[in-house]
Amino acid sequence: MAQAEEVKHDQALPPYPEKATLEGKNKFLGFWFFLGGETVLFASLFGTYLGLRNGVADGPTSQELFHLDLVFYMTMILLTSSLTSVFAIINMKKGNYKGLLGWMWATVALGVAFLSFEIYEFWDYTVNYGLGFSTSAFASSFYTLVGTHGAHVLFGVLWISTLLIRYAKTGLTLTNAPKFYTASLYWHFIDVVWVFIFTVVYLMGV
Amino acid sequence: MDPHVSDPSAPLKGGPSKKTEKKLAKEARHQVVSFVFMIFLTSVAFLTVASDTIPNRFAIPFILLIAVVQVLMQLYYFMHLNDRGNGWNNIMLWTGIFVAIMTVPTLMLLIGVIKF
Amino acid sequence: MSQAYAKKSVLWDWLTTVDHKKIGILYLAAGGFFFALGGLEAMLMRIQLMFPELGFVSEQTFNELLTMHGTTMIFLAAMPLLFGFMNYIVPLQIGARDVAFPFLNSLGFWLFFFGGVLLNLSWFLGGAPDAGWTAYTPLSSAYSGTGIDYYVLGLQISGIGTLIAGINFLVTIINMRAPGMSMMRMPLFTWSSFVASALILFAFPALTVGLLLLMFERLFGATYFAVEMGGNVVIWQHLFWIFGHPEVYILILPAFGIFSEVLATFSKKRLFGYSAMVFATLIIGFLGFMVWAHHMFTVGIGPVANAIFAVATMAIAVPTGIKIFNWLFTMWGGRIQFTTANLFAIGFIPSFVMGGVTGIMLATSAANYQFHDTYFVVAHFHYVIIGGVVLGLFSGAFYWWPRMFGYKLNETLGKWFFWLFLFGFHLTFFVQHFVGLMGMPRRVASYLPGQGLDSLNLISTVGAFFMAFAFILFAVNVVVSVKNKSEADPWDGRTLEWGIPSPTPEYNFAQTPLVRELDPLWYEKMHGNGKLKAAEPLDDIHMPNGSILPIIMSFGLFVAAFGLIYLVHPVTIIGLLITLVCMFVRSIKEDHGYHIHKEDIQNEEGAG
Amino acid sequence: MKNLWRVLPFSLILLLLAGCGKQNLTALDPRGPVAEMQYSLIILSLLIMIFVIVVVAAIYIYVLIRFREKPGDNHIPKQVEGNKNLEIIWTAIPIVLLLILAVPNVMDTFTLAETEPDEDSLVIEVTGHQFWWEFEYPDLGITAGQDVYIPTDTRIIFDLEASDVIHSFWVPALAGKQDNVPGITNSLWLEAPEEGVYQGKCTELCGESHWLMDFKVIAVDPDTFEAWAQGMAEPEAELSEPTGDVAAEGREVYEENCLSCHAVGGEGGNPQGGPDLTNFAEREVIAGFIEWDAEDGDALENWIREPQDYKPGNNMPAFGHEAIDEDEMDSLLEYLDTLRVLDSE
Ligand code: HEA
Ligand code: HEA
Ligand code: HEC
Ligand code: CUA
Ligand SMILES: [Cu+2]
Repeated sequence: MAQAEEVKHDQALPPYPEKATLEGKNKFLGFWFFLGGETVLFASLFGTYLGLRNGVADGPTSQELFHLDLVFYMTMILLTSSLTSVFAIINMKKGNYKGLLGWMWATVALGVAFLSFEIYEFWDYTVNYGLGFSTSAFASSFYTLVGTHGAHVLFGVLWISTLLIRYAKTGLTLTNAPKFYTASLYWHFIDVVWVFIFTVVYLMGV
Repeated sequence: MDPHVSDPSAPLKGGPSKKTEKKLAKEARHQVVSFVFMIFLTSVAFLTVASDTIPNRFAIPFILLIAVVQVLMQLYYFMHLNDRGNGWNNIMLWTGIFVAIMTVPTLMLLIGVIKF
Repeated sequence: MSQAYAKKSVLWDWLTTVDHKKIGILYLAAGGFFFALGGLEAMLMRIQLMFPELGFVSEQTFNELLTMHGTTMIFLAAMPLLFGFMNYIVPLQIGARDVAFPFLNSLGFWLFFFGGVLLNLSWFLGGAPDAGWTAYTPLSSAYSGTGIDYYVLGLQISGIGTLIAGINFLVTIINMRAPGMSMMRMPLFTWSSFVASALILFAFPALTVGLLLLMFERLFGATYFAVEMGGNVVIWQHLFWIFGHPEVYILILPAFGIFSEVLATFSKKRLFGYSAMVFATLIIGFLGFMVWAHHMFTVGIGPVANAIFAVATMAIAVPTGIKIFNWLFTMWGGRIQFTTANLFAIGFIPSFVMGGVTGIMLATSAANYQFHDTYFVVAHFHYVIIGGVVLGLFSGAFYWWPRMFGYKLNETLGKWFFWLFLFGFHLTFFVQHFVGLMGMPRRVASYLPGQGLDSLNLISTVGAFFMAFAFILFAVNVVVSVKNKSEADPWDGRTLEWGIPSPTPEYNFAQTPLVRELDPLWYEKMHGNGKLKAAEPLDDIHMPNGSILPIIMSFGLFVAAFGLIYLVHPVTIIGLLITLVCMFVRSIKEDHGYHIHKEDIQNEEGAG
Repeated sequence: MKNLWRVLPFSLILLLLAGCGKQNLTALDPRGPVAEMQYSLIILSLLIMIFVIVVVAAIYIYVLIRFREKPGDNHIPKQVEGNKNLEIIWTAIPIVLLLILAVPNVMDTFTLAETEPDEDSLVIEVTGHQFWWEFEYPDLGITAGQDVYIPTDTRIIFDLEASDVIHSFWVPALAGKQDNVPGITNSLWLEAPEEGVYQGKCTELCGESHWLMDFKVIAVDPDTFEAWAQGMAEPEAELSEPTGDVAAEGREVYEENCLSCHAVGGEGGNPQGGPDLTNFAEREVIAGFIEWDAEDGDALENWIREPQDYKPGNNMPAFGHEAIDEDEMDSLLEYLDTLRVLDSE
């Protein structure tokens, strides 16, 4: 049924270049499903954290640890990166490949900034507050939840950078359009998870 | 290479059709607006918690509600879940959310500490 | 472009294949091997339990056997065997040339395979896991040896493979259907594979997290399950069962699908109540996510929670009952042929109903306090698993064997196999209901004499020997029947997979078929010329290239797992690097596949 | 009326099942109200299930006989799509059957959860250890190992805990099980109307010797129970009052080697130790399962010398000849034989 849409090069861009080939369609759909699975993955981590957040043993409690200002900056950074990646996709659909690359690089930069804050935060908790990974069940589950999110950010940064370098010179094609598109979906998903992290972990924890 | 099979790695040329262009412009507007709104909501959530005057009993449901609104905006404005042809995506994502909604409270509550 | 025609060694071909049919066969081979292994472990357990206080194996070994038996059978035998059929048959049933992601398909297989190998290597490297297939904390987190590390990492690796396979099936079924093959014309096997894949998608992440936590706890000092550090041991049970209960439906639904195909084919009738069947499948899948705590009635989550989960569990009887009765009415008014494949399907109905109703008994929370963790539970789940899943696998094997291997299994041997297996199965497990209620807990390395348990256990072991013997007959059958060459459509089939030449061409369908009704082939037999209608003109066919990367990527994780188990960080890093570099190569190197030319297809079709 | 249709098959099955298994072990021969409640629920569900199986079997057999392919028959059956009314029937009937089961089940589930103690009930705290049981009577200030004595006709509430891994407390003839989970307290109640020794088992895989983690619930009349509790609190064979020369020597051996783990009469013991031995000589079996005979100390000596041979993985160290020589062992055995609180000789 799904037949590759014929694309004549002198004509207008396909409105959905990410879904113009069967491979693209498959990738698009499969990636969404993957995000459905990731939802359950993060739900499990959230649940574990919520179940254990009062298990502080002799270690510091969340009230002693969390600073809202830091989290606020991190949130703003990540939210903005969501916007830049949206701009990237708009540019892709407009056929502005340079714009796509530029906004994607901006997204990566913001991702790196976010990660730096997170690393600083973990370092701060470990060194200045004595919250090691093994300090308490709260500590373990906190680091696992937030760390898994951080690992997703890191992976996103690496993935998008790879795409950007690999396709720096090729221009938009039917093979790379789905890749950029799924990468941006992934990035939004990371942001969605963060919304719950800052709400459930930080805001409810101070 | 057979001529009738288009080469997927050939660069795409040209711009969007007029229709698409209009749609994109509108989309971009929506996205900027929702971005501003999201920033606003986030700030409200932080302020709610930062100001110690609002009792938890009210603050927690409120910030959770804000989170849900934000996430829906991400999903539908940024990730285009409401575009046509996204039926299956919606089904699978919402099933995931359904399982998540089952999972989180159980892990939080049904762990033997309190009996229900 | 010309790679396809270059002469490749057979071994290299199989190692690099991305053809769903070959991957299906790989799944069957590996799954069959693990089934024999799990069966062997079961036999050793049954021998140990033959007489009271028998010292055939030590307690420790027994615990390892029971853990490995359960784990192997569920993760490495039953599921992969089903995947074998799903891989081979589903694309054919929907009129597709391949799955949506051929490369990932191969990756999924190799991840499963290396995960399974890793798990089993524990036997030789310091002892197998010994905390039961459910690996309850804190026994698994703080009171067991390295075996559990193999469990954690082996299942993690093979679990990722399963998840990939699940997504692949979902997308394949949604996007790759032939023209006219609407969702409501899909054969039931495809439908049930679809729902099972969705269950995989949503159930496995919970296991992934559970295993991740257990790994951090054991290897890196995390304290989720350490009570003295504020941890809680029940969290693991939830994570395990949020996965674990849907898992049992992941097993049974494809088997249900197989029965639907087989019963319809051999009753010469259309499946009775097709839409009710589809609907019931969906409901079972959905309810499957709301009942997991029925494994935890005695854990102490409280009467309200217990009552809710009990009632929710019971509700599953309704859609399952719908299926049972629709099968019965599929046969009603039909012309029932007792082929071996159909014997297995017919034998399934009463066997599974017996297992299902004991499931409802177990779901009775107040009575579950008596049943739980006794042999009654063992009896229940072997009735549903063997009476459902395993009979389904064998039914599918006899049914699709000609399609997959081009020859028919011997029917006489097959019938002997069936009767011996069925008899042995009921003999083994029927008595276990009583053994359990009479006071025998499960997972006991032995039992004391004088408790009235001796003779029933002996009977049970005798039954197991019947099963083992029957299984050997099957192995013999596979070998001796090779000369039994089969025509393309030996059973007068109804669905697309029987409308193509045998052996199945590499590209499946020379021309994508046009589907005009449910049971398309049957429809063409009744209303057309008996041949599938084509939806497109004959043309070159695009095929994906094989790749060695999946096996290397899986091997990388395998290496990394050893690094983690023995905490040798360089090894971990090297292993992960192997995998990452392969991923990198894969995304950098665009691979557009090759084409099979029209003329070659014409030649082949003409010959076939 | 209700009785009429229930009693007949009920008693039939009862006949069938009674005599299944060892008395006071099997759940099929309940000896107390809780087990009885569970038993009748089992029977009710069994009846429903038999009904289901009979219905399925009837259609099944009919179909297989009537519609099997006869030689030479080549007709193409009518391709029936389905039947809405039938679908409704086989959706509705199971729902009704399930309701019949679900309602009493929910009621029983709540009844079984009523574990608040009242003034007449006796609370016993149970701790599961790898691989033995500890029973503390908080109101009486006594602790017992392996054998738990309860008065008949009294509501007993067991509060279940665990010191290492998860165990599960099951006395089939008296009540279904509940898990002993580290960090959590579960409760279970039961009553034993008749005196007797009821077999109990651990039903959660807890390590190598899980299968040997047996215990006994000993129901005695309230007066005897009173005497027992008294005896446990003030044992005759108190450490300070040896009853004979040899036993006195044995007591010294005991103090030296055993007391740190095994309390007697409220002295000694430690949380990582072993069962309280105050009434050890009254045990029917050692360590939950080893048949022995107080007169002939071989079994006991073997246990002390090589406990790992009996229960692999348990936490009692072996006492070889270097630690305790033959003579010391004899006196130790003699001493252990004096550890009684009820004059049951
Ligand atoms: C293929 C696998 C499979 C399947 C299909 C099922 C199906 C069911 N299972 Fe089973 N189960 C397992 C595999 C499976 N199970 C395993 C492996 C375990 C043990 C895990 C472990 O601890 O190691 C287990 C354990 C298990 C428990 C926990 C027991 C315990 O540990 O205490 C429970 C409790 O509720 C349960 C219930 C059910 C129910 C209600 C169904 C239902 O789906 C059954 C529905 C079917 C029918 C009811 C029959 C047909 C229906 C009709 C003919 C209609 C009319 C019927 C009625 C009105 C009753 N199962
Ligand atoms: C798909 C799932 C599946 C299957 C098919 C089986 C099949 C069998 N199981 Fe399985 N079983 C489980 C899943 C399964 N089991 C699970 C999940 C558990 C729980 C584990 C736990 O508690 O953690 C369990 C537990 C379990 C127990 C309880 C252990 C205990 O609690 O102490 C017992 C005891 O009788 C048992 C017996 C058997 C037998 C006799 C078979 C037979 O049907 C096997 C028949 C097959 C054969 C006999 C193969 C024949 C092969 C040969 C003869 C060797 C040839 C060898 C080569 C060619 C290499 N099983
Ligand atoms: C380090 C602690 C420790 C020491 C010291 C120790 N035991 Fe034990 N003992 C145990 C434990 C633990 C058990 C329970 C074993 C089991 O059943 O798993 C036990 C069980 C027993 C039992 C069986 C109890 C019963 O209730 O049936 C006897 C009898 C016994 N020990 C005697 C002795 C004697 C005599 C000594 C000294 C010579 C001794 N023990 C020293 C830990 C110890
Ligand atoms: Cu304690 Cu099993
Ligand atoms: Cu279940």
